[in-house]
Amino acid sequence: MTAYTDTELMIARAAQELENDDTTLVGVGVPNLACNLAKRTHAPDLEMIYESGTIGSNPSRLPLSIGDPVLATNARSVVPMTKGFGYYLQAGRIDVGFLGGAQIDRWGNINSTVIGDYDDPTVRLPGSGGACEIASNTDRTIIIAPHSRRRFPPEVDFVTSPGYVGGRDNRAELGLRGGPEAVITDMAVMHFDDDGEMTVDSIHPDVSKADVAEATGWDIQFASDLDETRPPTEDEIALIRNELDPDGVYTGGDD
Amino acid sequence: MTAYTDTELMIARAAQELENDDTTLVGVGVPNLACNLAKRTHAPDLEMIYESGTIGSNPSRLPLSIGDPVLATNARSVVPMTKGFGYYLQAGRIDVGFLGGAQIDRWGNINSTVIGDYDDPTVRLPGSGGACEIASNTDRTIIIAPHSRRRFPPEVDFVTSPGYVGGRDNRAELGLRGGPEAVITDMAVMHFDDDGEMTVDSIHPDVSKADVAEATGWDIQFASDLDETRPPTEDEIALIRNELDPDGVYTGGDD
Amino acid sequence: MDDAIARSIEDGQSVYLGGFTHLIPFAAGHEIIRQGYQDLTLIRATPDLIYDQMIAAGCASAVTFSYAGNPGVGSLRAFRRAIEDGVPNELSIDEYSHFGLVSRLEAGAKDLPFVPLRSYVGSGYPDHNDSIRMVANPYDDDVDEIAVVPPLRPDVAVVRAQRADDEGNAHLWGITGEMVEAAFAADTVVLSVEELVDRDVIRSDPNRTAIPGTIVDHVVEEPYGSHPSYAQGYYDRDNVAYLEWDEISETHESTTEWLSEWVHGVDGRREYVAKLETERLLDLQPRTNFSTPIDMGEY
Amino acid sequence: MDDAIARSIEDGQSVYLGGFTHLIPFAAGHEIIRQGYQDLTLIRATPDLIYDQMIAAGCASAVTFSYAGNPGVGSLRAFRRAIEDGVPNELSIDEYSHFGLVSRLEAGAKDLPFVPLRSYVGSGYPDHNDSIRMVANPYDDDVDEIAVVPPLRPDVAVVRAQRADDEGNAHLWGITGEMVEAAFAADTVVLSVEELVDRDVIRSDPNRTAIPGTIVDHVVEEPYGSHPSYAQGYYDRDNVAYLEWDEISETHESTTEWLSEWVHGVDGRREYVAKLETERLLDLQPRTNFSTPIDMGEY
Repeated sequence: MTAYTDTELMIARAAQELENDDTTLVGVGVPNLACNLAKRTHAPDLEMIYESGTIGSNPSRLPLSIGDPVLATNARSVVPMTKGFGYYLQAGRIDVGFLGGAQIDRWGNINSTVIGDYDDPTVRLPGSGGACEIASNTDRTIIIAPHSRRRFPPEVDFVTSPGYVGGRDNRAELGLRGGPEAVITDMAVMHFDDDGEMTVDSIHPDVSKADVAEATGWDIQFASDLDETRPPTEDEIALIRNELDPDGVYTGGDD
Repeated sequence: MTAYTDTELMIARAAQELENDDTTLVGVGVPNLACNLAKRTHAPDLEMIYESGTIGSNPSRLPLSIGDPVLATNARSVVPMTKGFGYYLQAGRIDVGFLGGAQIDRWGNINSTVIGDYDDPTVRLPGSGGACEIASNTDRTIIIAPHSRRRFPPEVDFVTSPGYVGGRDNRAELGLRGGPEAVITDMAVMHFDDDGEMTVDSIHPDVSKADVAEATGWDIQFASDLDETRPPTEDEIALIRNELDPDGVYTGGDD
Repeated sequence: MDDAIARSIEDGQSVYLGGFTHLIPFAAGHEIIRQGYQDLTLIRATPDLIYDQMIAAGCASAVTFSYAGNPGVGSLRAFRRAIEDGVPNELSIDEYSHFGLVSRLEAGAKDLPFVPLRSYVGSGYPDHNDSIRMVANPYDDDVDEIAVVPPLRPDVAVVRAQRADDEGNAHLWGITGEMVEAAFAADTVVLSVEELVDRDVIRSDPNRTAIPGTIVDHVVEEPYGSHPSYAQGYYDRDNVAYLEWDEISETHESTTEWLSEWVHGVDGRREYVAKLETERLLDLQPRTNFSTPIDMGEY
Repeated sequence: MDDAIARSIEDGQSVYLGGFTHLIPFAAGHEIIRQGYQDLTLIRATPDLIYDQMIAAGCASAVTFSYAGNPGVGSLRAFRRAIEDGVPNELSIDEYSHFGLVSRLEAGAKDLPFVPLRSYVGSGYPDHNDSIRMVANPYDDDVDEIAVVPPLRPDVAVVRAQRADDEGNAHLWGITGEMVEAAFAADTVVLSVEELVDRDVIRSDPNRTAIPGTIVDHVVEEPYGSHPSYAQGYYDRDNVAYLEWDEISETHESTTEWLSEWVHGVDGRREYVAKLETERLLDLQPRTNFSTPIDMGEY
């Protein structure tokens, strides 16, 4: 069996979260690879939208940024951002959004703004982009991030993208649509329980429960029927390496 | 000297209200003829916008409605109504608007909605269209209407398009831009005084002060330096008859 | 079209037939009349002849609008008869100015609880329409309060375009009015086009695809489906029909006679078009006038 | 361009350089650096390399933005140095998410006191940005309150388009981002294009004229004015330049060295382009891929 990288596993696992009739707001990097993998396997009709305003993109090669011309050429439609965010995202026309983040808490609230104090930050991160809107307005958000205590603290320094805020009921009260669906890391896959709290569903091969607990900043819950994450198949690995990212821009290097 | 019709005089007089660098929101009929006359005489750079969303129209023939294809072909731009009304009119990019109306009061408030009670009308008129917005957001509105007691009552049955509301100060307090500039009828030309009250500035040839007073539903003011309205010139009449409305669609019939 | 209408609309629903003067779906309106729909709420900035015909046919119990005239001609007589005299039935109205109505559709398209606009202050509308409300400006700059309108979400929108592919990705040009907002605001969208084209034609110019197939439920190819209104580049408005309507609609009887002949008397748009004199149709053809293409680049 | 910039911008003003990843006016940004502007408030959804360069050059005292990264590469190091360490000067920020920033420009374009949007509820923004406020929903349906943002009106907007006529009527295609809103929101607009074309080209397709000449104050023809970003149909993004910037900008010294050579060391875009290797430019050319034209009709 072919050896795979953590990133390849995360791509393959994220692809499984997508259904054939989903419309997804795609980010560059791992989400883009996951969406394109899903499109070439079980979800050929997946509709890909980018926050730059390209609707139904059909990229002929891996886009280098969310504003790559390859996303506009041959797209279904291209619209101004007022429309992409207003008529598509805010209007509830996007099922799935992908988010990353420097910090993620137990309710799936994400920080991609600052580490430390907002007005005098230790690290100034890029900020929201469309993440706050994606988190607020899609039906399901899929969070992808490396697993570490630093990334999964008890509390985030700034809520860039609201998850369940203070719990599932709280999000609903605030009038926010949907919510976080899954968190996929290099160690495990988490879903959210009835209260909206993150719960480990499956652990990747060669990772232990203790590893995950150790790499999480709070006393994380484990599902009673904890699984091992299914590794990427030969087909998935071949597609990623030969067609989706032949130059290893996103998938090389962590092997 | 060539005989002219009341409509021709009104067209020529309305054209004089336009300046070369004006942007105007044009209606069909008399306003359209006035704008095109101005464009072919003293205001060649006049920018004509229609509420259907055609910007900088260059009609090759007289448009039959504000949605005529002749207004789109060869235009500067064509935009959705959200943009025409939002980015152009509401944003204050239109200097002059033309309005008609079934009733006009002393403050230039206009009714084009109903005669009688709103919920049980004697006559149901077409309603605002864009008139309410034009009256609220242009710098100067030019009102064109036949002169009669019925048309110029002490109070209108419904304010479709606000003029000075209850006076010039009142309009400013309400945060409305500009206001009515002139009223051109088949008897006289009126402007608005410092209080925002309609005042007769000039009377058309062969019309008397008494005629105007009799045809107005309130005790209308006359300017101390009351003039006679300048009749249309030979050139203006020739342009209207030979080029602008050769079939006499709008200018025939009242002679 | 008969099938698309039958599967999309139910009695009592709110229906928007698109187009500001341009691209009015007359064929769809006639189909609605033929299928005997009742109690519809008709939504349009400009009811135009099409709603006058539907009102005369007894399809409507309410109209949401902003200008009820025969554009460039005069008034809508059937609409007036319904409001002034209750013929053929009472008609309730929900009335705005153009920007108010368009803003309601925009709020629907964006799923916003309201949209602000600088209209209605100093006018008579707020006293007669409870949907128009005022909201305080939370900032120090500018006005203290501003008018807002709530979202409008038609159950069904029927919109037309010049061309689309079989997925319903549509290219529109010329005057688009409030059509795109209405299509995004509606639950169900029926798209009718002058011609179906290859997907490559649409994908060659994605910036022109104002209506994506993903919001369209039914696509119908129906040449001349907007007659007597027009389709930019395909045919001009048949102005004689607009002028004649002023006479035809003078009484309820003469109106229903016309409906018997031109709506109930034909089984669809193809028969309607066949019934028109050839010369009349030919006179409406504009000369060809192509746009300069753009280069999207092959990336 | 030097003249257009000199006549449009003054120290201390707020300036928007347009384009979302696409059509970024790098030439204008470099001209601003060369002319030694100071104390500018820079507005952009994505500051991108161009604002990183202007910040490093000491032109800016404030940035209004929503995503400060090197798109597809990493972080903006000069931007971070200014915020984290005050190098070369302190930089104040006014931060939004994309839709918030875009909505502020839209409010500016429409002259509205505020625009509502379904963002910020449950997020940390309202606690740190007093411009984001809540407004009560005056209707019973939907949420009790919603976030609003106030208008943003740049003193000057510099926008690029593929082609325009001498009046500044511009055709844009591909990704347009928030450029059109910013142009309508700004007091002064400088338009820079890949090529000036005949007025007939523009008028052949008025639906594509997103920026009308009536809002444009200066028109400049400047081929390759967006390098190393791109112009759809004309050239691709020079990704090597974006990757290299990550190294160049690693220290303030290496950044200013680069500015000396590529900005101060050339007298304008023509010299900058001449300085690039021919092969590098040729590699960025896409194959031609024309759109299917539309027929506007001769009416």
